[in-house]
Amino acid sequence: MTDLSVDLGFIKLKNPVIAASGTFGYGLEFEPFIDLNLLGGFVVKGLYFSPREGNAPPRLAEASSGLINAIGLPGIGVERFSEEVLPRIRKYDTAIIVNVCGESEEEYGSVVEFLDKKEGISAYELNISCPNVKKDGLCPALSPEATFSAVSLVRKISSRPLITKLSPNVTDILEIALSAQEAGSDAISLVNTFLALAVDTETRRPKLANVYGGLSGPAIKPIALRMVHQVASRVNIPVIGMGGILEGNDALEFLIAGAKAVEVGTANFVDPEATKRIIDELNGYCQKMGIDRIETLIGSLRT
Amino acid sequence: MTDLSVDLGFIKLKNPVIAASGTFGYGLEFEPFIDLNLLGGFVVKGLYFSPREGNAPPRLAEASSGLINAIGLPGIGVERFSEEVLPRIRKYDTAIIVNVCGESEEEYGSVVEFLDKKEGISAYELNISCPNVKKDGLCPALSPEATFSAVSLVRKISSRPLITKLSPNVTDILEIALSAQEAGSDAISLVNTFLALAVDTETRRPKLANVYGGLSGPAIKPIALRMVHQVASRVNIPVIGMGGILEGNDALEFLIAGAKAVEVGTANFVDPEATKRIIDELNGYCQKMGIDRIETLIGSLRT
Amino acid sequence: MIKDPRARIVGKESWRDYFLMRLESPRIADRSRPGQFIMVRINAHHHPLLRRPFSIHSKNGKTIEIFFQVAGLGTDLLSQKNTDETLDILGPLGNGFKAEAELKGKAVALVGGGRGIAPLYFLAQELRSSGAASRIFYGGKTRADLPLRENLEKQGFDISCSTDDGSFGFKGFVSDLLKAELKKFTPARIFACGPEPMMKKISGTARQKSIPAEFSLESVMGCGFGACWGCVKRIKRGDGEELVKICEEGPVFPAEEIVWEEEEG
Amino acid sequence: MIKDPRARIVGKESWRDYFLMRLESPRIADRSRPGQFIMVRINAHHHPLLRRPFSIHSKNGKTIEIFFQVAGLGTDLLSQKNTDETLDILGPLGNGFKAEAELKGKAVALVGGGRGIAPLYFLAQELRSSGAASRIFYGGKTRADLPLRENLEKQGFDISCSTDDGSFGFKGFVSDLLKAELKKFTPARIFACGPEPMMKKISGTARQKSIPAEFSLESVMGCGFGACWGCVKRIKRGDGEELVKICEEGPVFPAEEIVWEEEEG
Ligand SMILES: Cc1cc2nc3c(=O)[nH]c(=O)nc-3n(C[C@H](O)[C@H](O)[C@H](O)COP(=O)(O)OP(=O)(O)OC[C@H]3O[C@@H](n4cnc5c(N)ncnc54)[C@H](O)[C@@H]3O)c2cc1C
Ligand SMILES: Cc1cc2nc3c(=O)[nH]c(=O)nc-3n(C[C@H](O)[C@H](O)[C@H](O)COP(=O)(O)OP(=O)(O)OC[C@H]3O[C@@H](n4cnc5c(N)ncnc54)[C@H](O)[C@@H]3O)c2cc1C
Ligand SMILES: Cc1cc2nc3c(=O)[nH]c(=O)nc-3n(C[C@H](O)[C@H](O)[C@H](O)COP(=O)(O)O)c2cc1C
Ligand SMILES: Cc1cc2nc3c(=O)[nH]c(=O)nc-3n(C[C@H](O)[C@H](O)[C@H](O)COP(=O)(O)O)c2cc1C
Ligand code: FES
Ligand code: FES
Repeated sequence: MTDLSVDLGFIKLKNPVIAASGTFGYGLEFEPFIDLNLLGGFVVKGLYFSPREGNAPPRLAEASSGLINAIGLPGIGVERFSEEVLPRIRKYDTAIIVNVCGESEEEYGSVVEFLDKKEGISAYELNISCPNVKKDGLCPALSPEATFSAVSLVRKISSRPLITKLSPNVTDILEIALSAQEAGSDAISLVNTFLALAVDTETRRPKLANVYGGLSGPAIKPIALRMVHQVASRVNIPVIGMGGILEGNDALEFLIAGAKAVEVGTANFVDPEATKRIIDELNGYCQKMGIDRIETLIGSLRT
Repeated sequence: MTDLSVDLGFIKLKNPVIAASGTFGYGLEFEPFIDLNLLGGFVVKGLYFSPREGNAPPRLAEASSGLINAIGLPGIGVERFSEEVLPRIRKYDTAIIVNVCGESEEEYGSVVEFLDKKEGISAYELNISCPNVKKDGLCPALSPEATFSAVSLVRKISSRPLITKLSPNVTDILEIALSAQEAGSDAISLVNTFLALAVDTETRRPKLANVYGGLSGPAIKPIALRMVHQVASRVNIPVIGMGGILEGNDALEFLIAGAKAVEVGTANFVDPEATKRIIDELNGYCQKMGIDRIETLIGSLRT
Repeated sequence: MIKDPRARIVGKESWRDYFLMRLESPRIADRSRPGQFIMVRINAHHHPLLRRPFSIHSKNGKTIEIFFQVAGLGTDLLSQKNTDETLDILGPLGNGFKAEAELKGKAVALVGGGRGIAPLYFLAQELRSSGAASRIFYGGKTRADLPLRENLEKQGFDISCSTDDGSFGFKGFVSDLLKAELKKFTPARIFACGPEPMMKKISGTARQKSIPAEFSLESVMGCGFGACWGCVKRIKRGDGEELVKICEEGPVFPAEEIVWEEEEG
Repeated sequence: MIKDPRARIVGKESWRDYFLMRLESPRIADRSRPGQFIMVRINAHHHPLLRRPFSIHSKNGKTIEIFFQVAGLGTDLLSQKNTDETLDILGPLGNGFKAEAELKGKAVALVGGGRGIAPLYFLAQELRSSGAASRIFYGGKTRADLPLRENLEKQGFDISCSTDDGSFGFKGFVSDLLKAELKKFTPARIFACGPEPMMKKISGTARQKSIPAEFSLESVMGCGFGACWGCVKRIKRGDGEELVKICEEGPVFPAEEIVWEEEEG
């Protein structure tokens, strides 16, 4: 048996496969399909302090090998999450990560402050990179200063490990990653979605009510992988890679490029058993290649 | 009959379909497949002053709905181009655009200086955005200052219209477009390819010898379209849109989003008759929708 | 909610761009109710990426049927699959129609526009077996858009048709046909599925006549099982309105809960 | 160079993961020579995007054949196409083998590794009709990797086989089989196609024995007709080396021009 576990320093995962925020509901939606105990971990849907409705529909448009979404982070808020969801998911033997959102730096702080008192959360993933909330996709992760500032603030409040989730819509991803590291982030996860547009040529309207949305899925994999490689080879904290992972082989590309773990997003919609299958495929690859510990693969790209 | 012509101010095209640089050879390669007189125009492969070899192979890797290339701008240089190619292509009744490259600002200048004396060129497309030449994809189009500087220099030398080709690998595409405009560019074309990586998990090597390459094809269309929309609604010079156009409907998305013309790239490999087919499909759409002049579609997105 | 990665195609019929496919999927068939749907994976490749939703058109022992019209790449590729190939499907999904049980002995109206007929056949069968009498109103653009008419007639259903161009049956929209017929008969309930403008009109008619109605809504779906928040529609809840996932709480909603979209200008 | 968007599949044979397809494409067939190839569009969708190159395995009147092994998604999808479907193809492309004409009355060696046998059958036929005698050396990993052996034997060709595991014929690489045979016979020319390491070894042997040789190279191809600069290989030209487009100036090169890649460490 291959040892699939990976050690992020602040937490050890039984395998490098984590379900990505916004694509795995609150975890419960996947109970009919997979045993959540099998996962390295999962990230719940982005949480603001208060409940939110999200954007007007239509919220989704399909693209070539990809999906454009402008969901706009609807959710139940921290209170209902703690009361209704957390007790039901914390029983699972897997890392539970909360994706933390905020309209302002203060809101990120209050979400973390509130959740810090609740049990059963392994880490926070600071979502400073959602393109679907402000106009033109603006978010803190587009600037090193705003990233530094948001991460520093939350770092002071949080007693738990902090993963900062970066946006790919930038010129220099490394610069942003270094700011997050400097501000005390324990890890970096990337990428969030690419700001995108689709036009209905019959009506001459955007396909999404929000006009712009975020592109995810296999289409973005090569760009995401490049960014993970650029960052992983230069930061000292672990990198969690994602973007278009559908199969074990995609996850392997990210690990070899330097990611210590991966998140699986859109694939969960296409195949609700995707995370489980990917874990099996990682195992199969390691066995075939005679690899005892998957950690030896990480960053092994021969350039 | 629909009037498909579009007026870029400095030049009137018989239709908005231009074959993109690097995907249409020197035009001659397509003579067996299409009548070049049918095109709005074509952009020849990027030209440096001297002949160049380009990058080591492998230079291509396929991705989901896309192609990653690290060709590295091989070419015959301006002298051979003027002697061997230009006389054979300038006989066509279509806009011939030369994609101008340089290792330095000075080289852009000398290419233009040299070509300015030759007949049969309609415009220059300043390629300040190729990700495959310097390490980590560095190029002038990543910064507003470098863009301004390169365009200004060439602007002074060139007697012909100047199109500046932008890179999508930036945080704020509008800022770069505005710099190009300020520096005197007559038009903006976007996007060049997205910096990308693909890993061969058997050998744990990058699939391309150059490590990184540029992603093109349908995969990038939604991001390219967003950028064209962001730029076209804010600059005063015409925008030529491209990225993943395979069909008439894709071209229409760009026109409706604000592009005055489009370039067709990777599609030429998949179907050497692609440009001709797209022109026919634009015509078909206009007839179906009762549109007399395709120019009325441009920028007609109802947001 | 079951994933059946190998539901076998055991029958296929087609009319122009309409297709009827019978799938063998015992566990999904077993749990299916009228108004529910399945999510079909078109192929194992990257494009098209998402599954596509289709109403359950009928069930019969171990099999279910879907009835679909080619609308784009996904349905086009699906239409090319043949008997004995397998499909990866999830189902049954959604709530289904609600009121069958209370309708014993009553007359009801089922109104389908175009491919909107898909879920109504299953509903009509169930209503029949629970002792309600369905009148089916079936509308299409032209005669060729009514491919299921003969099937439905053969099953002995009372069916009235309309075509926009008058090439068969009532000339006009099916909503107008219904309106005309409602002068003569008063169903205990109206069930409808079809384009939104059609359903909106029917909703107006039903309200005028104070007939309770249920509608099956559509929306682009990312997952079909509540994980993506993509499929929401504006629905009345309590005193206000909420954006509700139609894959979970729908696709069927009672008329009074639906906030119809404004006609665009 | 012709685009035939509707080349009809008029025959298909298969052995495990190897497929032989006959395509009706009169104008392409008419112009085809051994060693040339065609570019096949796998489907009309966005993934896989690029055409795939395949050597012309034979021609017969209006038809050509391709012989391919499933290597990934593209060849997998292609293998699922059936007789009477059509393919969009470009061809004939490339230069082809060069020396047939001069070989009249001589003996030559044709060496194919795995799917590398594909272009050699056409070459052997042409050589035969121009009066040269071919000995074919055909190597595979195991017996099942020699699917064309019987066909070739039936055509009366002199054929020797090797398998890496010894399950059929000579045990070892086909390059070793050739080397052993070259002790007994000296062909006027060697033509080879297969994995690079195999061709590199054969190149060494040929040089040692001063036998002229031609090799058909492979590379990922973006277009197949000289427009993308993607398919280059390092080739000796004059005193130096150049990166040459193998779709235009190849895929066949004489041994002395090829700069073999370093074995990786
Ligand atoms: C609950 C539900 C049940 C349905 N039942 C049936 C049925 O029984 N028979 C049938 O023919 N169709 C049904 N549909 C519609 C069907 O899902 C779409 O026609 C199909 O997904 C289009 O896919 P495509 O790839 O062919 O078209 P695309 O190229 O994806 O799109 C073509 C058009 O269809 C629209 N569309 C795309 N995806 C969806 C979607 N998921 N839902 C609604 N519209 C969409 C697009 O906006 C576009 O206008 C149902 C939809 C829903 C939500
Ligand atoms: C001139 C030429 C003639 C050829 N003739 C034949 C033939 O007669 N029979 C045959 O079976 N194969 C032939 N090939 C190889 C064939 O083109 C590839 O096996 C095929 O393109 C793989 O496509 P895929 O989608 O199945 O695999 P992919 O999933 O794309 O790739 C699988 C593997 O094949 C490699 N590959 C992908 N594309 C190419 C390509 N264009 N050229 C070479 N390797 C590639 C990839 O790097 C990868 O290692 C030829 C190649 C060339 C260049
Ligand atoms: C429908 C949808 C909703 C998403 N919601 C969130 C979210 O709430 N928080 C977040 O950080 N990322 C969110 N994402 C981004 C994903 O977590 C992931 O970063 C992105 O989709 C790229 O990975 P993929 O290509 O595997 O999907 C969402 C993505 C999708 C498709
Ligand atoms: C193989 C290849 C070579 C290219 N060479 C050039 C070039 O020489 N100069 C340039 O400006 N762009 C070059 N490009 C970029 C294209 O012109 C175009 O900007 C990009 O591919 C996006 O369009 P597409 O998706 O339609 O291909 C090249 C693209 C490809 C795929
Ligand atoms: S379709 Fe995903 S939540 Fe409804
Ligand atoms: S394959 Fe495009 S130049 Fe050879």
